Amino acid sequence: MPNSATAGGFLLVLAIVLPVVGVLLSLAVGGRHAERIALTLMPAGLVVAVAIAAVVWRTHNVLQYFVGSWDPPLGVAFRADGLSAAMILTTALLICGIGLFARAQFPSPREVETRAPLVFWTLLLAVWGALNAVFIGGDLFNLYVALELLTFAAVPLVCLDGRAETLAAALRYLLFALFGSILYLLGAVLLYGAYGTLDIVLLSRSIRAGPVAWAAISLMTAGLLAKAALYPFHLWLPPAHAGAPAPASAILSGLVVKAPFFLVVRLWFDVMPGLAERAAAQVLGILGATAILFGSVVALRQVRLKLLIAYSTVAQIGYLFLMFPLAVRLETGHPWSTAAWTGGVLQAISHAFAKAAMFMAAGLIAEALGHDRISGLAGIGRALPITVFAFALAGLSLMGLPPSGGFVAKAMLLTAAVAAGQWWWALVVLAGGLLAGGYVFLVLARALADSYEPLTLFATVSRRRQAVVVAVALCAVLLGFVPLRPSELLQIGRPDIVIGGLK
Amino acid sequence: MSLALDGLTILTVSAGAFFFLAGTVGLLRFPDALSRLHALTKADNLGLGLVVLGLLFQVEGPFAALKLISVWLLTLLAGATVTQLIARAARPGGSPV
Amino acid sequence: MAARDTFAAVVSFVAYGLLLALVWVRLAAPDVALTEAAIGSGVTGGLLLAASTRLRRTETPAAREKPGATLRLAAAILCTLASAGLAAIVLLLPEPAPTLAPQAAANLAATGLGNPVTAVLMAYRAIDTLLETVVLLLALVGTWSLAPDRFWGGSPGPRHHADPDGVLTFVAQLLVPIGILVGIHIFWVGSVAPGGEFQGATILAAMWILAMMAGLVGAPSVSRRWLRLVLVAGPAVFISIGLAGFAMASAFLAYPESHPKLLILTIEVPVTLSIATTLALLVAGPPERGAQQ
Amino acid sequence: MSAVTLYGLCGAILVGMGLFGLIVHPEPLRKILAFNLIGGGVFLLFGAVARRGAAAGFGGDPVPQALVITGIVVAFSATALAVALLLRLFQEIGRATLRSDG
Amino acid sequence: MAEFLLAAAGFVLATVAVGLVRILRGPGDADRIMAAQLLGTGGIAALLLLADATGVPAAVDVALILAVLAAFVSIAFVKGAARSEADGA
Repeated sequence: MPNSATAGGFLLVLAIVLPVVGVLLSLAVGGRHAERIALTLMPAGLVVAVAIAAVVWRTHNVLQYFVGSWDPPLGVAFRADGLSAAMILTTALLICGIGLFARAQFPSPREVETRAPLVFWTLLLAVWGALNAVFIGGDLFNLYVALELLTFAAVPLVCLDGRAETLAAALRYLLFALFGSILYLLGAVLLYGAYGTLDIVLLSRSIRAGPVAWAAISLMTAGLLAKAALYPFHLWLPPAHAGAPAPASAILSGLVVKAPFFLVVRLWFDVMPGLAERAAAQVLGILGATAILFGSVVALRQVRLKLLIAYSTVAQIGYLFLMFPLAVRLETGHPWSTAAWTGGVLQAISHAFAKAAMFMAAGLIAEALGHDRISGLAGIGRALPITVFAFALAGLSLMGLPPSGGFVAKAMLLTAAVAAGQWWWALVVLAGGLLAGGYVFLVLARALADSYEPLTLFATVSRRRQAVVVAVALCAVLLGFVPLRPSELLQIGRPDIVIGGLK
Repeated sequence: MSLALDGLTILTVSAGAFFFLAGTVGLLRFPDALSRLHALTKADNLGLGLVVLGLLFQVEGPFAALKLISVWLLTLLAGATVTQLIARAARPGGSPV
Repeated sequence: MAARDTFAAVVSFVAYGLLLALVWVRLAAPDVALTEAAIGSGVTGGLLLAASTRLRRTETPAAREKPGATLRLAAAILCTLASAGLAAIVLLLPEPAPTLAPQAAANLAATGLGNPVTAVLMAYRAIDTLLETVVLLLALVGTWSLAPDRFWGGSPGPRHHADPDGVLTFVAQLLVPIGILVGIHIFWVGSVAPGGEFQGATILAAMWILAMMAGLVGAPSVSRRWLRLVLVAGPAVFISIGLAGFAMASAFLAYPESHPKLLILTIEVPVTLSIATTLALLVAGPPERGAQQ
Repeated sequence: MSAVTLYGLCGAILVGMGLFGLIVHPEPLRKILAFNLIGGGVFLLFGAVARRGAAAGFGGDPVPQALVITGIVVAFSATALAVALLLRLFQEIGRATLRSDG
Repeated sequence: MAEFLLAAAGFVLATVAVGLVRILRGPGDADRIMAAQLLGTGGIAALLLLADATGVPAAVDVALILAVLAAFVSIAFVKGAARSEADGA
């Protein structure tokens, strides 16, 4: 990794500052303009994201910036490798999609400021800034602040409607998230105590295997798992993600839970490359496998559509953690360790698009029907064909069927599992795919069935919103058509230990 | 001179510490809330007052002395308020005591 | 039993914060001691005390959810092990301890500050502080978002009426001006001695809440333009000067060599006001009254 | 064993106590308190780390000290948001519990 | 002199810390608040003594903050209790 700031590093500052400026502006000028501010900033933020990805791609190097020109360890560095760039780009695309979708749900009030639009648009930008801060943070404490920023932006989105059950869900989410952050902080404190720096690159150079490092990494990983809702820390997720308004669910399920996962990847592969214990990686894999099976089975038994999708998130998060037993420390540089790593990350990205599309589709269905009971979906396929089509497209990716990003991701995990001789993970991937097929078809079969009574729609759903949902779902599918290029981008800045296999 | 001042400090600070001891004993031994309240506020305010007085023999400069004295006065004020408000809340019909 | 337990726990927590403040003095960290006394013990204590007295009647039913003896024992064993493990790690920390103190000292002159902790907060790691002011603001947006729609544009908390002869009014009238002076003092010495914006702002916030509770001033409506401007002024000035660093100095949040201290003070004054306002409104809670009342 | 290590050990014990409170107490307010207890323990540990790093004429390493200040402020805002949520929940349903069927 | 002041600080702190029993055992809320108040005053005294004994003048500022906020905390408690009654009504 480079030792100094690189050209174009200011883009990283913009990735955080732009959304934050939007938050401040929205608060200052009031809720009547919050929507306009958010929509104006979206293209700008997208341009910054594309620019970051382009610079990383062109230079084939890590983009780096030292804030205030203070070099680490005294100062704080921002860094974007290929993985960061991919996540930033995913986030920017999704935020824009969700923003366009949410316009009808949180319209600007004409005369006086109202609560929900101000809060939603402000927090949408805040989530964006916080996610970017997580993706480019090069300092463990700065990342702690970024995680808290994300928590405070995400929790109020859960209870925007103010119903008692969503308030309880938000409180539970907050408590889990705080518990997670404090464990993370404890780990960071131990690392500072042992090595005198919080900078990821400097730490990776000086860290040594031993009880202090293991304790620190375990604590941080445990805290991040609580935030990522990996089984058995999943309890808070379904009520929170299912209770939130559809655009908020899309943000939470698609993006917010990916931030702690991203940091686990950073910790295991960047902070302590080659140091992770295979046994610990197996534990993560087992938790992931349990999450896949448990989440999918529970999803099958749900009565409400949004809860089904939320439990599906619990299951799909499990896939992310299958990469650890397959990519960690297999006699360094086996090709399949790279495949597993890439598969895990691709799963995070494709799930982001698929799940966001699914929640938005479910939101449109619930708006049209006035409820989201799965048993009452009959006839909706005829009333909202585009929406149900988007739901099916997203389902494709969740099941891991071609053509979709989910397919490529799961195929890579599968190949890696077989090649590494750890065939049991392959069984889990396949079983999870079948179960996901089960719950997606359950919904589609209902939705496409003819209703006995003529369907009365509560509200009409605009074509534009449906188109946005289809576009987001298509992103998940398109990821399956360009499998090589993105995975190449992902490898930029990887330590040799992982990419060694490609050489 | 300095020795005499040190002696005065030791004397007054010791007396202050004694009052804190008395306050604690009162808090633990007195039978009901209101008598505990009376004992306590006198003891701890006196205790702190004596400690401040003792430290005044050691300070350099009027600003530091002013700070010490204002700490004491502020604590007195806080103590008096709390006593008043708690005594009111402790009356029957107030919040449970 | 349970309600009493909770109240006792909250009061113990206030005492705990107080003892921690003393410990921080012993650990040669007076800046942290000031923060702990102001926020950890003072404002958090007040917030939790008020909440626990409001919630006390509700807690008996919750107590029935208490886990059984076996689970408690298991939890106790687990937590003892966690403590023991952590203690072992503490004993294993390397000797001599790694430290950034020499680097912080070497660069202190470049910041024009005398207090190294302030230099870390305002220069070396200014991005943390900037993001933290945004964290506070988001917590406030989150708190406000809990208001029922009909109260949006209203004011937080119940209306407090000033009783001209009351103890509370008397105390508030006496204490608030003194407290404001103390707050400004703590803020002002921060550049050269222990103290600074967070500690000073907390005291200012506490004084504002005190004045509101005593009915001396009304709680502001959350839609007031001036209030919004004060809330965002700190982070906004911080970012502006940070961005100016691109032009005037070498990087975002870098200060020009000629007069770094002046710029840091220019940031600190609005940041202190913003933090004080945010903290006070966080304690006051979501709007609970309509705009017209 | 030096006094500094002793404070570090206190931090470790506080973390354990807070963890216990978080697990066994069903009341949300107790959980919020427990979170603050753990936070205090973590900060104390960091304080011990800072004190061990005394050098260059400073009584402690100023970097962790500054981070603790940031941490305390963040912990306060978390507490305030959690308390506001809890009070709002209480207003809505007349009790304060997290129990649900989920 | 420093040793004496340090010892006095320890003594005062230890004494008022015994009052923690009242915080935990009560029986009434008023007792708990009083015990906290005693602890606060004792803590302030200990801080002032420490400031002189260890040559950390900022400890006086810590004491000053505690003194200013002591009244604040108690008033928050009383106001919360009044609010609780209003909720019940």
